[in-house]
Amino acid sequence: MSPAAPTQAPAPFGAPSGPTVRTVTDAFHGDLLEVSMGPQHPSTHGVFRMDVTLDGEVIVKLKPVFGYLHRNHEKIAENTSYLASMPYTDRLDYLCSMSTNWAYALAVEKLAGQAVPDRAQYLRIILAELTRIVNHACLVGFLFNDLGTSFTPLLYAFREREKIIDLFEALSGSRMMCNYQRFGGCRIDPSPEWLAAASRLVDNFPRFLDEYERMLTGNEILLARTQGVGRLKAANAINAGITGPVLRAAGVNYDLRKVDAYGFYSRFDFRVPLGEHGDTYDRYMMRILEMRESVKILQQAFRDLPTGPIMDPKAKIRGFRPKAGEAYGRLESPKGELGFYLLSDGTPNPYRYRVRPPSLINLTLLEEMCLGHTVADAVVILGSIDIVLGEVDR
Amino acid sequence: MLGSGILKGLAVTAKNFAGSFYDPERMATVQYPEERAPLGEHYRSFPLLVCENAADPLGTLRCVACTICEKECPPQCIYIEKSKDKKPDATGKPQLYPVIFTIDTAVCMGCGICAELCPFDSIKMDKVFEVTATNRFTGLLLERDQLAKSNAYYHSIRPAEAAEVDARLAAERLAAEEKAKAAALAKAAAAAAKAAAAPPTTPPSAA
Amino acid sequence: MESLEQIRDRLLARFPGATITLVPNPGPAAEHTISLDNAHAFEIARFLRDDPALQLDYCSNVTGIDWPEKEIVETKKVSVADPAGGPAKVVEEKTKRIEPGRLEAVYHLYSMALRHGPVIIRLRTGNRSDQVTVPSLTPVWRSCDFQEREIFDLFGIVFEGHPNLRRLLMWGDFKDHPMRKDYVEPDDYEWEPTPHAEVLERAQAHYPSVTPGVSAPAQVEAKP
Amino acid sequence: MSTPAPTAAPQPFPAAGNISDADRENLRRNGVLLTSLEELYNWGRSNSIWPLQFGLACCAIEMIAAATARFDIARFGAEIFRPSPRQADLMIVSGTVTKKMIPQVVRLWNQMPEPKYCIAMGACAISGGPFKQGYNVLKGVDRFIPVDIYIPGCPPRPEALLNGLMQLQKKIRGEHLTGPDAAKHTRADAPSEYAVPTCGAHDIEPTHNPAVWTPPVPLGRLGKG
Repeated sequence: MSPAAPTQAPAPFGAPSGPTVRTVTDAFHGDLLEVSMGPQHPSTHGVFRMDVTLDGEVIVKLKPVFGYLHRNHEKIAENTSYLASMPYTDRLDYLCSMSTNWAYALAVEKLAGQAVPDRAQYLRIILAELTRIVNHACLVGFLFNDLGTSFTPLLYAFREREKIIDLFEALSGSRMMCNYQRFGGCRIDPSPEWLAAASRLVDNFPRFLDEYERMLTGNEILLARTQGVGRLKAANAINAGITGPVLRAAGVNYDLRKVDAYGFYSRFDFRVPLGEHGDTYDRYMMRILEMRESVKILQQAFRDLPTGPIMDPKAKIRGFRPKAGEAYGRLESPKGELGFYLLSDGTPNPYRYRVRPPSLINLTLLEEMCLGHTVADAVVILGSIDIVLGEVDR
Repeated sequence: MLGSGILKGLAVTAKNFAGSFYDPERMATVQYPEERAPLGEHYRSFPLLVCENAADPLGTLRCVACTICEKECPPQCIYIEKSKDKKPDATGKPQLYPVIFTIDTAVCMGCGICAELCPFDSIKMDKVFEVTATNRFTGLLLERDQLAKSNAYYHSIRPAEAAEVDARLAAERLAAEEKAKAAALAKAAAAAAKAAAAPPTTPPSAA
Repeated sequence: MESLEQIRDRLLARFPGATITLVPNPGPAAEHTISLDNAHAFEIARFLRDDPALQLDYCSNVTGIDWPEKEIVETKKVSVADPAGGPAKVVEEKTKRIEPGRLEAVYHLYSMALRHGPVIIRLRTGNRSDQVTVPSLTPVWRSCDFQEREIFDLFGIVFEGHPNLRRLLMWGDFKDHPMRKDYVEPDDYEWEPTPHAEVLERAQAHYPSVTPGVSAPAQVEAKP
Repeated sequence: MSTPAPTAAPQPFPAAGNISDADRENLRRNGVLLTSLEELYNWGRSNSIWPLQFGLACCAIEMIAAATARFDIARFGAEIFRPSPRQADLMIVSGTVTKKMIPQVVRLWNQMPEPKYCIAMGACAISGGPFKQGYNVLKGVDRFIPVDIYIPGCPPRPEALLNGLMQLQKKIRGEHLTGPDAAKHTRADAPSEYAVPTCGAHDIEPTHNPAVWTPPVPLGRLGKG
């Protein structure tokens, strides 16, 4: 499918979209009701807050409010060395620390012009794809929580997550905060037993996916609650900078693994699943299909994993000082395009350190997607966008 | 048929429920306080300080108070005060030692960078994670003597890594000893040569 | 994709009177940037988006950068004729100049249709205090919406034409711009068990009565 | 189990409201059910702690993991995460508390009915943790609400959370309903609600609640400088 023509003019910003705000108030129609959902709300995935204006149960206005988890990641990173920021990147998107690690390492390697050995490149792909599986499996669980199932799909997802998290722990020493990538390679070389266990897990994973899909995909409640809900048009999505599965669900073929072919992704044979309608159901299916593609990538990676060093011998761990300059490194994290913009002035600390958070920018069109739907649907739409507050607010 | 999807899903759940009685795949729960999942070799919680001799932990710390970890610690949770004097370490070489070595586990994020960067293989990551306290300042602040753990303990938590470290340290010590020996020999030889080359003011029989 | 020079030349031909300069990137990444003047930036951005050869339909990243005023000392070697008639001496002459501070917004543009990029453009403010306005590119790329709000919040650049310019991350009553280099944090960590130089200084200010170097819970317990 | 020295002269029954711990223990051992009500009550409370469904950051994921099949917090009777503070007994502060968030956290705490307990889970909740250098990060939730159990780690393993929960259960079992050392929630004069800070022009106001927290005692480190 070709990407949508961008010359298609997107809707002018600020123009009214969705149902017009009703002004009539009579005996049957009360006033509009303003509700603040969050920051403590069981379904807003953390401390996200939406100020919604309701006409009965229908949303006529929605304003996201951020900053309840603004932890000053960028400021702290500018006051510390390049290496010391690596464990902080774990805490950005705390479900996918391996991908965030890689994105940061990628940007720093670009900034310093550093090479990465082949084995490390393969390991990075293995870990990033495992992370994608963890993230998508958990996201589907959370999405069903938002749909009103009490915890069951999440229990299945976390059962699988625990297996992968155990692998991460065995390799890097921590369940969630891996701190595994270094500039110019990886920290610890996996043992053959680890690789065998990981490979076995990946081979068994489609069985879990089949079970998961049998349980969920045909479910009539899911279909009724998600099909046609929260539609996103391709042209609007591109203009709003939406990336990742949310963009691809709208039918735009833009996956950085194919476009930039960073790492060694050009050596792998995989498809980029695309949606048609851009609704919540497509976004759900996109996650399921991407997990299947990730399994394919992982099987190829385990087959082709070369031997050799995992660190560039010229890499410097302590006293790392890139030359003055700037670089923007980006990769396809499970949430979308995760980028790091680094500006070096030749000192050990970055002069400017900026994270381009996919979760935040994917929320740009939340209001448009939710207008005209009920509050319950807004919760589901938010769940299908897949945000992690650590990354939204940083 | 409407509802067939739900029924299919319920069948999966029912199968899982039945399976949870006999299928080890589906018996996921670890009965925590009684049984524990094994921790991997690389698992890390909080830092510890390795000492050579468990009988005299503070006298045989490997730490020489170089303060690299203090500087590199991302959340700045380490505080070290260097000694003014030198004390012999486990090998007898006079070294500086930390008078105060404090780690605030209330701040520590367990990233392991201190252990990664320590050039003396002194600071390592522990595996004890069951720490609770009722006071943030007295319960979670680890002082030097609480941090000092014997090398045997280090071996017990990370056998492979500790063996590697020991082998490396032994090799380094051996090399240092040989170097010292060689230096002593060279010095003696030089002295002898000097003595030989010295103008024969002393009678040759003295040489 | 055309080179940055070609893009600049086309822009100059299309927008006579605009100031468009290339900013080289000395690092290995070699991502050079185009600096635009504020008067034409909006039109140029729209042109970049709609131009069929570029089609930069996707603005990925917007970054604010703070450049405080800094003193630059330049050393020049000048040969000075010896008044006594001898050979000319080479003397190092130091000139000081003050580079005025400014704020900068950097936009990373890509094309999803043609799959190329990035073209990086920079917008600069006049100074850091009263001329902090640059045109907002949110009407061109909706993705700048939250990012420009964040820059307004943390750096204090005012984006003219932004439809909803409010603080994004900090609360509404907050007055400072914390990502600026000269921002001073509120003093709220009086003492830490693992104090470092800066914290220690503050702690000394907070506890002037404690005698230095004495392990003295008693000293403080005696205090009310 | 043998009771110590049963042949000793019968002890006089202590006056009401004047029963020491040792007396109480002695009575319990002799089968007097006077104190059993308290114990029964504490036993019931400690095994049905309902936490508030309140996730702040990274630690919340480990909190969810503790509720899933592998760790199964339901074995400790604490699996019912209540979305409303009015129905919750325990607040697990799981993650970084920012200055923008602290008014809401204190408000939630105030809305919880007594008896209520607080677990500070993870380095950020205890002290600001790795983010303590941030301008928008509160350096410890104990500056505004009283914390019963601190669990360090970043994030603590789910087992560590379970361990912390067990410590809390132990604490609850040891609480008294009457007497001079009675639990806080039984005393009418003990505060149950705390002042909510406001977000000011440069910082939150006040920076800490003096009724809950006093700046700590420096351990004589001020000499280095």
